Amino acid sequence: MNIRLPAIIVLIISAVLFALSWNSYGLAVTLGAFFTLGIFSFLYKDNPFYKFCESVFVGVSAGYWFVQLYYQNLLAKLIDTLGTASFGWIWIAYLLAGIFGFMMLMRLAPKIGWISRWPLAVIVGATAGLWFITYLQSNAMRQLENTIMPIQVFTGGVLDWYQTIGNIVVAFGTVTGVVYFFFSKEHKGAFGGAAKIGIWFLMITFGASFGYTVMSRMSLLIGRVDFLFSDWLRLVQ
Amino acid sequence: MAKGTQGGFWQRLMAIDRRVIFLAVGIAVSAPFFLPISPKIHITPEVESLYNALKELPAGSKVLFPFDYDPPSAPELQPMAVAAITYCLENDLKMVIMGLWPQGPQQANLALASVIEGEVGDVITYNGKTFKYGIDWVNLGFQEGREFVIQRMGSSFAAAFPRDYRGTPVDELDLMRGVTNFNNVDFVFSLSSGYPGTIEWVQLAGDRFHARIGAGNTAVQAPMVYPYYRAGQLTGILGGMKGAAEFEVLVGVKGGFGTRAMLSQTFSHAIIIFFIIVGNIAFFVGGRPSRLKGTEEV
Amino acid sequence: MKREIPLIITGVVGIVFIVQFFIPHEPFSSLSDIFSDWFSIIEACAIWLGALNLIKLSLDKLGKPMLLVTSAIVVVALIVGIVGAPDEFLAGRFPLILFAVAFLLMALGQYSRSKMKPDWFFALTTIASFVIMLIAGLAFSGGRTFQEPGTHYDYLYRSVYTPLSSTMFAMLAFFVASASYRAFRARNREAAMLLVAAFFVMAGRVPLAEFLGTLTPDAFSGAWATTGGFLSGAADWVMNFPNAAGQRAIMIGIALGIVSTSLRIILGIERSHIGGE
Amino acid sequence: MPTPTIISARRPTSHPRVFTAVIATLALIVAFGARNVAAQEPAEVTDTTAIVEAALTPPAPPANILADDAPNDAGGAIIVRWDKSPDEGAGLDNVGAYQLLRGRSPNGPFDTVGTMTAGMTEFNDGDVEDGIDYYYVVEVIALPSPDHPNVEPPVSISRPSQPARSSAQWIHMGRLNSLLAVVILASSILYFISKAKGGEKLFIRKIAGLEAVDEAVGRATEMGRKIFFIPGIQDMNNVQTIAGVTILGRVAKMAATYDAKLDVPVPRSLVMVAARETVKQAYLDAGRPDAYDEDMVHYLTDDQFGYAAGVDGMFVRQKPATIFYMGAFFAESLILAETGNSIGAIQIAGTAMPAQLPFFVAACDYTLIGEELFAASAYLSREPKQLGSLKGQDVGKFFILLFAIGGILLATFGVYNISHWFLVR
Repeated sequence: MNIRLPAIIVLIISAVLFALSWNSYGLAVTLGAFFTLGIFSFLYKDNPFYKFCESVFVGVSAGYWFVQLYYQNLLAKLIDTLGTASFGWIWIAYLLAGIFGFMMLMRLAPKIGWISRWPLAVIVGATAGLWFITYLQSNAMRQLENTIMPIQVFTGGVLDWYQTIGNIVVAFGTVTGVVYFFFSKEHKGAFGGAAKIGIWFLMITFGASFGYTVMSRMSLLIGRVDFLFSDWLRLVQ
Repeated sequence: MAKGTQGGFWQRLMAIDRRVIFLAVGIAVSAPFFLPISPKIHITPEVESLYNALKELPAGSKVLFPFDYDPPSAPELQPMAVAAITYCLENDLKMVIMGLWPQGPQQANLALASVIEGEVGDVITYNGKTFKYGIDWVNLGFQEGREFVIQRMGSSFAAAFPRDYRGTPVDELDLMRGVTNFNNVDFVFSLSSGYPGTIEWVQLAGDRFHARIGAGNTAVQAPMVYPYYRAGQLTGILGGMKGAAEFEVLVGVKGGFGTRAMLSQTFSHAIIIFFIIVGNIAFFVGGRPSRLKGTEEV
Repeated sequence: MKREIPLIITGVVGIVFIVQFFIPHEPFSSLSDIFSDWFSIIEACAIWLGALNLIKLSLDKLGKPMLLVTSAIVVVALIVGIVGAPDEFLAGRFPLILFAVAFLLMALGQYSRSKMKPDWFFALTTIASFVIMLIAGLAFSGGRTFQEPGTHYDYLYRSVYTPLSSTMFAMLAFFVASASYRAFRARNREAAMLLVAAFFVMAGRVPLAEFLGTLTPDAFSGAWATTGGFLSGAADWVMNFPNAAGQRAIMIGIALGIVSTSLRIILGIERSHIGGE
Repeated sequence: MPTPTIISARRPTSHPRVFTAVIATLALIVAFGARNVAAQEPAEVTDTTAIVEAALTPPAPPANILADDAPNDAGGAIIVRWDKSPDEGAGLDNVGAYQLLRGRSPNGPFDTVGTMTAGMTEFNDGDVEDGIDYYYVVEVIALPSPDHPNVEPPVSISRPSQPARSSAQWIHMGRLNSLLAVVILASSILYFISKAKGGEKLFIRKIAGLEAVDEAVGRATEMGRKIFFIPGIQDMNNVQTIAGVTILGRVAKMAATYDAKLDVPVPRSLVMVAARETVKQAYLDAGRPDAYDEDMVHYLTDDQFGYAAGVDGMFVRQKPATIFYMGAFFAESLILAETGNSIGAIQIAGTAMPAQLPFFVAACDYTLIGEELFAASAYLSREPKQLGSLKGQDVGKFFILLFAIGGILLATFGVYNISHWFLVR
């Protein structure tokens, strides 16, 4: 009983709050608050209320995507084109796209599920082809192009120490970082030393990444707290 | 027990129920909403550089807005979107809104609604000026296909987006008549929270089709796009809520969410730093917990 | 047949995207446009597949009698939707009929092996919320203008989808805090460097020192302002120089990894995506 | 004979036509001016004459309209450039916008192609047919006058351009450097794959995390506790998952040898199928097919947080001695690694997701960073295709290091800046 009583009190208070907010601010905000608190209740412990909210989330988001993809993609792009374009190569190409799409859905039927490998092959092949080029261009050649530059920077005829030291750090860090990812040579001697410095640079990078991730996650929470205080309870403006 | 009482204290401190930690975070984030302090916001060079790139655009320029995020990332990206839309309306830049995420165009409507006076309709008013849908702004909606949509837009916007978000054929929209591909838009303002997002816009729209790009990102993504900024593939970066707050200050949005939330953000960082320091003191003073024990409370 | 055709498709499509980059002439530019459109449409179907799979798995958890009742209710709801859908057949009735057929086929397929599982209730809520969203979007939100502000679809997006998805992610803030308290240790030199860099970024990217300055007597506020400037400058420096260098090294490594994997996939050396050798 | 005729026919005719165009332009200017003046209330004309004149006089038309085929494309595009109007930023300073018009003959009729803001001097017309001559004129529109909101801003029109026709090119000239890079990389990868297939031993350096695998598996046996293996949350079409499953094979073999209990919860049904095959094979290879149990690999759920919560619960209840994370991870990495750390398990992680690496580095005992994950799977599996491509990638890295170090030195000492060699258009 000791454990149940606080739970019952919390439930009653929430019910009163929801009823009040429905009455004064409308259903939309109340629903929002209900689901927000429902998910947060997991922080105390796993409970049926949370599981209910989670299952609603799964269903609603699947339904959301289903509708979006129908109107924006399958209807606007595939069906409308088939309906309006005159018969020709383009029309046949779109018909094939429709057939491939249908083959994808065949995965639901275990016996002919293997046919879904055909559209999957289009997806995998297209991704491989496009990524082959874009990563080579943007992530290798463009970065190399920008790494190669004079180390010293002059601003108004005077050596700019901040930028110059920065350039040394970037050049040094990029080179030693790439050395760390070299696999066909043992990390020994000068090469091993460079790799060691490379891993330090990677660690600083991960530190920066970590700091920014913390920032991001906290922002998400601030957004929810703002919803509860300003939109729902209207305690702050 | 050989470690003495001090070790015992630290060990006990480490074994604290994690709900206490959750509560501390909750308080740190909530309390600032009730404090009347607004900290000063320092403008970083990458935000300023994006703002300057926008300032170079003359009135009437076309800005493509890929809204590639969903509600969970809205606290970070929505303030950026609001500030960017405000800037466009104030400076008569034409907006072409689209999304590689289905939620994006809807978030764009929400952002637009919070900037203008009245409802989002065919004609909107802001600051006494009126703007017409199809002439001053369009919302092309969402299209599936991730980076392949960008690739397709490189040859034809109308092929990638046959209809806008409300089902109107794109060639019936005046604004889209002069826009065949990336050559006809003056700036791309990518707002993104993951894949597909800014990185794909840089790789395809920027490097392949030579569009000028600026980006607003969630903080998680920001460190990954810095090399693109350094290499000149991006004109600037707004990183997370802090970037949003800086951009709000530059654009002159009054009482924007980014600025309002900065104190909560500050408190939350402080508490995380505090936790890391306490955890590490416990680690070094209290001794490393024996591996074989493996019975700590969760 | 089951292996060769996918391999050929993968190779042809991949090669077209590579060749088109170097040879802008026809037919490569048109082919890459067509394949981009295919990608778009197939991906859409793949996501439909995911949604249908979810329903199929949920039906599996209901048990036979419950499955029958649920199917009956869903079918009635779909009929109401089909009747109430907008006049343009393709913009409402057609997808609803398609889903109704798929649903009945799945229900029939699952019937014989369906067994009541402990979480049947949550499976039921999943199905119910999916169907509600579907009918609201396809039948009662005005067809093609379904996501205009004010439609039922938009209402559910704002009042149900948004809070649920946002809160789900916001929980990570709490887990980050708990992890930083209990797991982030300077257990060796590398981890120590990581934590120091993280400290400068976390402290320098928010006005932490400035805030502390407002709490202390005026005599110290100047010192805090200096600290704020220093922390912020340090964060700028870390982001622009060492971080950019490290990220660049990772990018170059990943780029080469992707190039070689893509090459193996296009040439058919790597086949795990079509079910192995 | 037709070819010279066309060329000769084109050049001379353009001069008289330009002449007519000039006259036509002048006439247009006069006509617009007259129309606008006529539309004015006389009272307004008299107030501030200078402003009215500036508002009613069109800016001078832009000169030097140059139209040419857009280079390196599939055809269908013409680039038009012009000199800005003398009245832009100087003179009357009243340029509002430019409008580009296109026609099939220098005399028109002309259709609007696009509108540009003041300051623009170039337009890419991507809506033309190959092999047809097009003539362009640029119309300059005056700024609307705030004092005369009802007056339509006056315009003036340039002379038409020389004819231009679009065509497609066979080779993109700005991308030859990239083509060379593709050839070098692809051939070295394929060369080393074939070499590895031929039985040649290719060296791979030691990877710290892998040395610890033996110890970690042994520890689980000593403690009589489980080993958990998490192959990421992505499907089999992700390379990282493939690498993870390869590593799983090796771990399973050790587990079979040491007689430790293995548990592999997976988030995708395809991964389950692949992982079961791999584990079964590993137990066979270790000579312990009797110890293999299909339920060692089991499906949980596709949902990201549902999966994380499920695995979390298993960690807490079963208190494994060792946990491996090998594959593609997202936000759930943190939840998993923190729980694993708190129950005192030895944790070895590997992923190429940059945003998740910090959590693994901080919370795990060993972490394979980025490419190390792929190297580890090549190292453990000794598959020729993996070994060979790793070696080929190293060739790429070697060239990158060579050019980076050499290029920086050359540029710093002012010898020559080679960075533009790597610019891909």
